[in-house]
Amino acid sequence: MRYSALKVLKEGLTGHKGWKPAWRKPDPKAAYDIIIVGGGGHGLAAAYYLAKKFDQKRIAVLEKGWIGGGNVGRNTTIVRSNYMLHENEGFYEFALKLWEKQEQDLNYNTMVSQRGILNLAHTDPQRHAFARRGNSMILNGADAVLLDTAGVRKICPFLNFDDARFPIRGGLWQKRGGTVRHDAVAWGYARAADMRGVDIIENCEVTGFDIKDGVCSGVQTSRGPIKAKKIGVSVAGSSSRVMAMAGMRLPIETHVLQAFVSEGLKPTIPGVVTYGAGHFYVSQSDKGGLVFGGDLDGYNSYAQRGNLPVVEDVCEGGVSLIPMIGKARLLRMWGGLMDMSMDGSPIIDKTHIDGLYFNGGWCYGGFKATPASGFAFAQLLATDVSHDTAKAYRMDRFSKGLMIDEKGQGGQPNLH
Amino acid sequence: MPNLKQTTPLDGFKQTYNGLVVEELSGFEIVSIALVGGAEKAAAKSIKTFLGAALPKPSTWVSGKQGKTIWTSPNQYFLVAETSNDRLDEEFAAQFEGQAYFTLQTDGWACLEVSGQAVYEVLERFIPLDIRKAPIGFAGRSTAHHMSVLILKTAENSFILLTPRSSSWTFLQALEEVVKNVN
Amino acid sequence: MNLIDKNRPFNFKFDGKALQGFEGDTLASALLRNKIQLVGRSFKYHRPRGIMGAGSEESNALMEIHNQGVIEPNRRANMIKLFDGLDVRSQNRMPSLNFDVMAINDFLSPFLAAGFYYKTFMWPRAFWEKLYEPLIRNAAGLGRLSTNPDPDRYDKGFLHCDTLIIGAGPSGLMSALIAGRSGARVIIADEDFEMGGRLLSDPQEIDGASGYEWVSSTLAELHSMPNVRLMPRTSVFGNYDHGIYGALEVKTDEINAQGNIKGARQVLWRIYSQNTILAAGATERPIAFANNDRPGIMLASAMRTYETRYDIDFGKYAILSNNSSTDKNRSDQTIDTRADIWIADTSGRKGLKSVTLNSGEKIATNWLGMSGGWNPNVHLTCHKRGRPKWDDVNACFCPDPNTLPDAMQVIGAANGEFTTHAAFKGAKKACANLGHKSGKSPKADDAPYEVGAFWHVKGKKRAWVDFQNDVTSKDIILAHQEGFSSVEHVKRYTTLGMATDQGRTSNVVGLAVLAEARGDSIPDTGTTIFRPPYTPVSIGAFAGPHGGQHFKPIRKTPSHKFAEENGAAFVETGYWKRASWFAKPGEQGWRDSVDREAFNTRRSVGICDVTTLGKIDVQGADAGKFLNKVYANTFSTLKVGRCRYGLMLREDGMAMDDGTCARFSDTHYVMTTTTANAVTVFRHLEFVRQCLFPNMDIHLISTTEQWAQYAVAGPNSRKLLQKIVDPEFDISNEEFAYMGCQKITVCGGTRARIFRLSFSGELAFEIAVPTRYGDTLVRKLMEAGEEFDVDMYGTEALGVMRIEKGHAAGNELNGTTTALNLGLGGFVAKKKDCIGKVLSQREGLIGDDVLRMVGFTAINPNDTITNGAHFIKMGDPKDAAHDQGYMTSIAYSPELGHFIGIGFLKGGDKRKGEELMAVDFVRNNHIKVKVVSSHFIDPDGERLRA
Amino acid sequence: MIINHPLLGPRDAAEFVYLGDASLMQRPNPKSETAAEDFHNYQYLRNNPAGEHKELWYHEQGDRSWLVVTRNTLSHEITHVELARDVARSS
Repeated sequence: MRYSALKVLKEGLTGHKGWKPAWRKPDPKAAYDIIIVGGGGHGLAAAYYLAKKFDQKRIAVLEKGWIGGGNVGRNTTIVRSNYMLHENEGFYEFALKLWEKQEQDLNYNTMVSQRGILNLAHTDPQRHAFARRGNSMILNGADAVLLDTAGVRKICPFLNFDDARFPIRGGLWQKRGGTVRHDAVAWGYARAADMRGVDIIENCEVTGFDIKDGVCSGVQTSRGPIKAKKIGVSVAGSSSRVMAMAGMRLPIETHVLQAFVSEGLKPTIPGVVTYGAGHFYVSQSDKGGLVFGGDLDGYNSYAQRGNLPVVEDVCEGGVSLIPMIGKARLLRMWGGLMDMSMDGSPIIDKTHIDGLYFNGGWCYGGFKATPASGFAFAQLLATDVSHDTAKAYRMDRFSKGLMIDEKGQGGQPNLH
Repeated sequence: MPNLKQTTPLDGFKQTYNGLVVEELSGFEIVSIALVGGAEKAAAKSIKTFLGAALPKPSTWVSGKQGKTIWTSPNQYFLVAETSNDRLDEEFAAQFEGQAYFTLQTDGWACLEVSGQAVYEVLERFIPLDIRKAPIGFAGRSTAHHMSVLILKTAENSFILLTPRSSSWTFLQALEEVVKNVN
Repeated sequence: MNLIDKNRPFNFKFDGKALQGFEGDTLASALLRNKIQLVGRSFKYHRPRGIMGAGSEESNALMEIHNQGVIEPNRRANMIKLFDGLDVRSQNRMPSLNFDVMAINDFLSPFLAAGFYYKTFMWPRAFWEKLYEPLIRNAAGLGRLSTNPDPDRYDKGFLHCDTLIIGAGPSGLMSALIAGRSGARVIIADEDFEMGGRLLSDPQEIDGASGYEWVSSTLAELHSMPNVRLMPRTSVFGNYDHGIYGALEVKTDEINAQGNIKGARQVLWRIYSQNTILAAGATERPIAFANNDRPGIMLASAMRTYETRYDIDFGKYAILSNNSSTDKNRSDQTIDTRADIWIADTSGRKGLKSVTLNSGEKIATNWLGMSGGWNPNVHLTCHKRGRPKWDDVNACFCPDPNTLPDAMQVIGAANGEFTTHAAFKGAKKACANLGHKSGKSPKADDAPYEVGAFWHVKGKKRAWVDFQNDVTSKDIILAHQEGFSSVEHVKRYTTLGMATDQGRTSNVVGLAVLAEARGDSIPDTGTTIFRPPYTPVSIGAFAGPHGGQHFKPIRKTPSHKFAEENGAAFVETGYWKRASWFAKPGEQGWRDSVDREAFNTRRSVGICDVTTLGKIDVQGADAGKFLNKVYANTFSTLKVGRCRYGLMLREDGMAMDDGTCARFSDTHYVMTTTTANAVTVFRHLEFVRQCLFPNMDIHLISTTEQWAQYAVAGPNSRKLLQKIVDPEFDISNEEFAYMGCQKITVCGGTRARIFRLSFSGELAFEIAVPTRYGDTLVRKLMEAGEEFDVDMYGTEALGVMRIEKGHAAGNELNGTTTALNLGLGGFVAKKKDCIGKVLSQREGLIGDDVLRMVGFTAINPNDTITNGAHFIKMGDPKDAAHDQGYMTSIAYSPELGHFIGIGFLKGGDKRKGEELMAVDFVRNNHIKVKVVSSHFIDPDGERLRA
Repeated sequence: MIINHPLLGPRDAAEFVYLGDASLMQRPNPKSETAAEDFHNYQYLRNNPAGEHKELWYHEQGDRSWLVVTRNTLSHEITHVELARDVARSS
């Protein structure tokens, strides 16, 4: 069924009787060509691209709970490609280009809204690092503008220019950055994949891998064993738990990142603003809530919830940057599980076990990567060749000394 | 040439707010004492004789011949001595060689005394520790408004707060803001 | 018995209209007293709405409080304690509450069903940002936020107690009484400004007297106990790990004659409790029937509250109920679903006119109370992901004892025990569990609560479930039809429960509608869980006093005052304010000052405050061994009285920090770190000391703030210092060579240390005195230097001189560079192990092609070299594949008369003389540069050894 | 969170700085033939358990002790706290 304004009109006049489920609820088959473990944004996107771009058939996505219940439905919805290192920038720019075509591609309005992202600089060294970064972005075909204070003021006149502990000295502006309606991404990919024959199987938890002589030939699940030629694991915060079933230890720690939304407000904040001196970033959703966040809580956690010190830290940053938001109220806070890698960059690679592939280590940057991650993982699964923009995301880069460390924090995940 | 003039971190600040007194203290020297590894027991013993009091247990300070001694870390103490001899660390080092190491700390800290009936109402908005339950003789290190603080309870309604010198004006401002909000 | 004091009238304004209320009123009760029914508009359809509740569950009556250009939006009218001069305005309407053009959405509602926007607005692509989205954004949202800063003050604090009691209704008050009498440290908090809970609203007797009298005497006794802290207007909003609760205390909303709020408006408390008794009561549910959202339709219990506590006369009214709690209402007509009558429809767009029953009977009424049963306020039992369980008898979710947070007990209505008698019993039991014995409980109402599971009236018309977000039962059914059948999918697809009340009145009704559509039971369909905060909390309160300049502490250097007096511009270096340059009269801009400072220092002498560098006292028998581990180079061999440059690696082989380390005795070193890394280096050293080498005799203490330290640099630096240093100390080149250190006295006996170090490349010293002398010393130095035309220099000139010398600093030590990258490969001692050595040898870090730090000059000397430029070989395309490295630091060298830069270039050590493009798109400055040595000035170091 | 410091009693976790898995105390032998691999595993690979986790916290705003905290990563429950130096000495 194609979605369109006309269809909405017609259904509106006839009592909405014609709408069909957005995706089927099939039972698992005994065998597939390719199984994706994890019905989050990345897994669903990979399934979609496998079917659409790589002509694969007999694909299933296995999801422990309900699709989109992990980080794709818990993030702060930001998309951008403003990285410093080429290994990342090329990939995220590929993602951004896919976002730009997503709605037409999926026939689903995921509300990709390119209202811009502004990173603020408060010292000269920060501005210089932004220059290096902006130049990297442009070298990779992205857009970037280095702003001075006046340029920042033009975009965000409400920032604290007069009484700031850390004065605003400029910023890096990516106009093509913005936000996307996060849940809709999962639903849009699910619906589009389902239309191309992918079985999306919810409430199906993988409990083990069938590995013999270094070859993985299937999975054990809460709904019975399922055979597959290739299995791709894309489970974000649960990466270590799932891969432990294949006997692997990963360069990943799972951490909690909190996010916050305020009560609805009339439009106030134009795009995404990131505070370089505090731990705070904010955008405003189409419904009017200020969606904001900051740093990780900082300790390993699978609890999907955080604690007060970070809430306070984030709000302190927020009020010091945007004094007017003191009068807005925080409505809801929640936590997501971040698969924090040892250099802050992801892994999309084969494992040493034949037929078992891994996609993870997205840290808190997974949402914006969704289309490219799905695409690159699909290509790897279908062809055994890494996508050009994801070649550096190798598992062995730590033993080779080829880390991709944007922040220069080294092997301490909570600092990335 | 004459000796250089000294300045205290908070220029001798003193102010009273509805009976609550906030006052900078000065005129003492702070020396850290670290016991030599492996010789802790012997060192503690001879330092006890010197101080006239056993070294304090965690979370406490004790009063002795030389002044207050505060537990700061495992095997590390601050002696707050009522003296103007700023070479105390060197003299101690000579006296206790092989037993303990000493480092002058006086200038690293600003020292405020806060006293009065409302002191608990103020401190509960300033420091996360359970101040109301702390006995006289309590010493604890924690944070106040993102700054380090070492707090000593010296009398029923009286506390000493030590905080790093460089940010001590911010510390004082923050404390004053709370005092005004409570009043 | 009501709590209104008619002798104390207050004037207030609603949408500009002058009205009057009384002490004891909330804004909501005052509006009702003034017969105002229409108070707001809904989120999506802009439906006219009235007051729905009497407490924080309100989802309709949201208002803006205005004060001198500052707006506080979305305030629940029922949670505003009325005060004189309150100026409040309705919101989310255009142009007025009475005539709202956005109400057109209500007529378009057939096309705006759940999820409609996912299916349209896709064509043409560019129209989303340009047209559709702005339209949606402007229509959405609730109140406005003024762009003016929030002028109010907020505090934060910390409270400790044995028992935290949340809620001051009958069960909470009784618990406080028992625990308080037994001497426990008790905090009892309630979000209402009057304690007493339902006892203030329901007419009932306790021990033969009125419930209100029991509340008064109980409160009086609690107030008399020093171990009990009563906290009205305090919402315990969140439960966190290990007995920590977040609570927001509203001190006041009142604006004084100066137009300000006196003191702190709100205080955010972090409460540390040993035990918690949750006595948060219950919230009444609405029933979903056609057009159940008209102004004048409210919760039955709210009507009772307004009548009893606030003395509001509704005249005649009707009640729709599925349970026995409405027996306490004084209604004229009760429509009881348990007798198979219900409401089929209502009329009255801006105020209820009539209701039509399923029998067809039409009842004229302006007010209708509805009661769909009660939901225990289980929120705080869910914040740590506990799940409530379904109670079939009471048709509600109750706390599950198996998933409760540690040390929490739930009593009274919050536990699904709805009578006052049960509340008292629960309190007695909970306190007994904590070891507090109590006597006989007072006699109280024990009439059983009976409820029939009646949730919604089916039909073609819209029946509201989530009033604020305009989610109707049809939306939920449609979501299910489209496959969004998991309760989490329904919430996300329809926005059910996402409004500012977080679904307090809507979640269970919504779940019931969904369960019916699925053909499942409610517990099989799902559960409701809640996230913090229980009620929304001002972001300002979370920030507390840390806005503006108070965001983070300010650290000042010993020469700060002097610098201020001498035209310094300051720069943020961590929390430090450092002087970046000192402007002199006549200078046109910062470059003039910086050029002068650098030039003068190289020509004569300059002074710079370097106190901010971290200083760590390292003492112990194993000090040398310890430093050998943490530094890449060797320190055990350093002679007493000497300093050495040290490079510290992280275990992953990257450079962590650098600095100098001086040795004052066999067992005593003084390490310096960079300003930026002082804290992390100290932490790292403690890690190495305590966790890796626990048996070494090593003691660390920071002396950063103990010593005021000044660099005195330039050819005349020795001459200057000789005037300060006491004559018994010899600082001649012969007696005090480059990299020497010694303890000295200055100015006639003041204790000091002197180091012969040079960051500038000139003959230079660093001199340190106890910080108490720091301010006077800098003045003395400047006085003594007058004859040499001494200048203070700031971080900018410092930077210029270090770049001229090719020293790596923060821009180069960026966490991704190894000793090899920095040209310091030789520093990693071959013979010994150090932290980071093994991993620094990985293949990707040692090839010929790795980045190497080199210098750059512009081929056209008039070109400006810019920081952050990338290097591209001449003729190569300017793209990522051809990137050769990047520029890290640049400066205009007054000595050389042109710009210089240092940066990282692939295999750069072997590329001296090569010409490259330095490509800087963001500054539109692509220039040709030449690779040179990074030692631009005095490469052999003759000056610093002079 | 609250960490029950073995010397100081319960303290707000906000006074502490977190490092990670307590296995970071077991620095490999740099002279071993497998040092390259050992250091890679030590520095980069983690068990990352969903459940009991021994981990390092530093009392930066306190007494500067490194602590080994046994904490459940699913519930955040803390069952054991030791001075890291004691742990290091006894291993």
